[in-house]
Amino acid sequence: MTPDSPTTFTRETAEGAQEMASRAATAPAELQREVGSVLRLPEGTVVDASDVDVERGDDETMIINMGPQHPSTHGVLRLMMELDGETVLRTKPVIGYLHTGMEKTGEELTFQQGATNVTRMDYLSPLNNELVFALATEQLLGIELPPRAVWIRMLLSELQRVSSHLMWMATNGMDVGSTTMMIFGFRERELVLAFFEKTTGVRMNHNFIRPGGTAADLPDGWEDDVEVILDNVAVRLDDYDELLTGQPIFRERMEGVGAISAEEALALSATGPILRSTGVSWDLRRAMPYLAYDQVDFDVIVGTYGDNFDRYAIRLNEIRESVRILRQVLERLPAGDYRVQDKKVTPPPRARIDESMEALIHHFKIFTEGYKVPEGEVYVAVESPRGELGCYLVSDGSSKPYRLHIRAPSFVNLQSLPVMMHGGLVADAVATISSVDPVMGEVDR
Amino acid sequence: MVEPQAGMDQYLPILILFILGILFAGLSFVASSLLAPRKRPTAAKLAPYECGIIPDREPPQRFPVRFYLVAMIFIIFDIEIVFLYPWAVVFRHLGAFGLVEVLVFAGAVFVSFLYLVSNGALNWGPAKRLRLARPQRTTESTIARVGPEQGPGTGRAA
Amino acid sequence: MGARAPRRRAPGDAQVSVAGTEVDPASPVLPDVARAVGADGHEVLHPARDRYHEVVDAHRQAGFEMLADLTAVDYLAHPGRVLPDGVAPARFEVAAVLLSVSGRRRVRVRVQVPEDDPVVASVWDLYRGAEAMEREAYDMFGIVFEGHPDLTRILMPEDWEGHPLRKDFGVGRVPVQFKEAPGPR
Amino acid sequence: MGLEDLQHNFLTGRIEDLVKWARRNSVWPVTFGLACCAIEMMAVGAADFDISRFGMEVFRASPRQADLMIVAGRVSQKMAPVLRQVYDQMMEPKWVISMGVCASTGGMFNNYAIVQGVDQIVPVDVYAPGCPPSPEMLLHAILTLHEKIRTGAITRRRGAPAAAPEELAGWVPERPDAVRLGTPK
Repeated sequence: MTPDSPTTFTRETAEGAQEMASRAATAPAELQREVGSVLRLPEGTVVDASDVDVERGDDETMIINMGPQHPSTHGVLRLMMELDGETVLRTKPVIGYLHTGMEKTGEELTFQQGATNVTRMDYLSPLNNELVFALATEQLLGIELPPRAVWIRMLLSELQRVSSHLMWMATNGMDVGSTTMMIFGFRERELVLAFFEKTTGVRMNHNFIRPGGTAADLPDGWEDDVEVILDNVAVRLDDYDELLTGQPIFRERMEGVGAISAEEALALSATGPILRSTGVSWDLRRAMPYLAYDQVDFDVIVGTYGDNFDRYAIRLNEIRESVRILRQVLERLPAGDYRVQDKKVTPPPRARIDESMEALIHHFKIFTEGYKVPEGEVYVAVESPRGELGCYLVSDGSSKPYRLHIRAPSFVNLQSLPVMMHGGLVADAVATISSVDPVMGEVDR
Repeated sequence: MVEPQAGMDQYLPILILFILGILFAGLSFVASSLLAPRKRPTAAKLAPYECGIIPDREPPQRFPVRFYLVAMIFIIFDIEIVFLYPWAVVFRHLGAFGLVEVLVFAGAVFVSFLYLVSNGALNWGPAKRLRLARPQRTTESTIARVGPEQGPGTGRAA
Repeated sequence: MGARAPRRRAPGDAQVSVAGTEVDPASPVLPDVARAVGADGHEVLHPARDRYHEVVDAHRQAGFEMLADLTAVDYLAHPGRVLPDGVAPARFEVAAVLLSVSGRRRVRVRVQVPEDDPVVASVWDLYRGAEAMEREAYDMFGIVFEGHPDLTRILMPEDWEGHPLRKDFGVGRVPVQFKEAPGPR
Repeated sequence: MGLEDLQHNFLTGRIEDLVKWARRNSVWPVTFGLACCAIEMMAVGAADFDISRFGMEVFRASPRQADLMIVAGRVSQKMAPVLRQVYDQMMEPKWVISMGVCASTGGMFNNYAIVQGVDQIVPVDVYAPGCPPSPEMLLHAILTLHEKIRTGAITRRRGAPAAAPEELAGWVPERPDAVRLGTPK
């Protein structure tokens, strides 16, 4: 090694125990767990180590890194894979390459500022993160929202689901080889982002849904903007269907690949499209309705075989369902004020500050020290495009959350990757990662 | 019929081509050493690229046999092409006989390819593949829509 | 030709009656386990540390198919939390959220973990999904889960000292240029 | 016509200008998308904000074929050595755009997990502000870089360490000894 070689670096990217060891170095029980052939032991049976085909010598297989910087791992996910030629035998995800300490930062910011931190976790659907943080805080505060605020939140979270699934269609098309789908998907997504920019001021990381309602009312003339989006997306979806579903290459890479059974999905706590693709119809919007989802008519899409094609079909039809929900929201969005009128929680409108001293005091108190949330702990979950997005919020009566834990659906869904990829090809691994749709921002928090 | 040039000079174009080849190869070496920025290759540049991870285990020596099978199939067709070149030079003289003769030759090589494929040389298929009964799945046929009336957990699709 | 696929054994008799009749998981009768109702209306259980594994297993038998979430909380700087009587507050607390898909219900199991020996039983053998969640709780709080197949760090680099989400671990703020920047140094 | 009205064209251009012109118009970025900024970088690559007008739509996955590294997103402590390794494996001439405030200064996450500014690891050429920078902002940063390539010195100013400008030499560590900052107590 030339003197210039950075010897200090060889040690630093190696993650020691977090990495996958070679077959000789792993215990048979551990090896069998990693091979994923036995997920949950029926009681009373003892598995002998020889049941797993461990006779492969170490030099026959190759352990490679589908590492943090890789075009098809949707962010900085590092998969260590043991390959026999092209077949994937074992997989071990190594994560943490985007760990931002958001839960520690969450304890630093007041409830008023909390949304800015939470919204950067799942950057494909930021409004859902803000929604779950706002719902948890409101449950602790015990305040009731005016109907307009509830329906505005539903409008925004459904639009966010459309944009997130369009993004998935784009990157999934790119991963499976259709760059046309990438361009199509982003073109439609720009429509939704333009509406978000008009309503919340920014394309992403909106900080718009806050505890106590929303930051501002919808801009006037928002109905025809949403109308344009819905007509456009509804028409384009048939183009995507036509472009991809009949394609023999697309079918070959998606059908029968990355299959998982209902018991395995439930055992691995997978939620969202992965659980629904196995036939279990579990959608929080239907099962445990929050906001006003029980007054809106929509279908839960359930797959049959639990493979990549099912998840593709589920996401494609979920966009159609979201469009259907949005049309109903368009007609029935009630008038009224868009945030709760409780002086202690929501700051007064800017104009009133000049007139009344009391409004100025409230404004000053909310934005400097923040409002006090009664002591307690609460777990609230909403259905984000990737699954159950939960927020476990513990408050100690002060104006800052004592503990903020976000149950990220991608973090849990990643555990089902090794089971899905086991025995497939490396090319199938790429399609399976894309069908799990992990967002590393919320995986690593 | 083109009158073949007499004697040695019919090989002149081949000689010129040969010299040009050597010149081009030599020139590209000289040019790259002259123009390329003077940089000592650092250890990082010499290390294999593994998605940003510094590899601490040396790459495996033995590769599975499937990769070599692909190479062998390539060699079969490569040799076939080599034989086509001289045939192409004189195929006008040979007329119909030349055509039949090359078709027979190509058929023979193709038979060996069929044997290889039937033996599974190109079959890299994943060990685990859910073979599905229904061939033509569409985005509508593979899903079920659970309306509000059915409770959750019961919507087992057909 | 292809690699011999290890025989895929159907993973055990499924506790889950995914299809068919809807199981109404009446909460299993557990004699001496303190119960409460959380601010979100979900039932909260406070088992002792040694009965934690048994309580979770009872719920799994009773039809709680999925472990939705498992996390830990460090109550070092907490002024004082409301606990049902008979539950001695300790520094750490592991909160597991169990979800019943067929019964549409959630239950939260909170178990106290003392500071001197932060060890609690792992529920990985009941719910395979707990593996990553417990690794994260170990990585962030240093709570050891007995029976966990490979309890290593998951988010932090391997050679990181300390457990970041503990209350006595500094935020690690780099002091910014302007003098009066808020927040502790 | 005299010498003075001879326009500047291919014949009269200096070799150095032609090389710089060629480099400027085909800068290939390496895919280094980390967090939210990566989504905006992809939006720049897509049809609406079309980066291929500048010959850059080819996002090379391997650093061997890339000239520009757009650090799009927050760089965590675990990712820092990986970033340095990918940067080292890129061929000269290479440039770095630090996209977003998280990459430039650690942004709103001033804590233990984020490297406070990517210029502690790799020498940065253009900083793009914004969180995330809107696609127009990133295009502006790219055009600034193009301008810098067109007018800058042909051999990278970091070619020979001696050539580094004085005021930057002391501050930007060309070869940081340990990339991973110690754990703040």
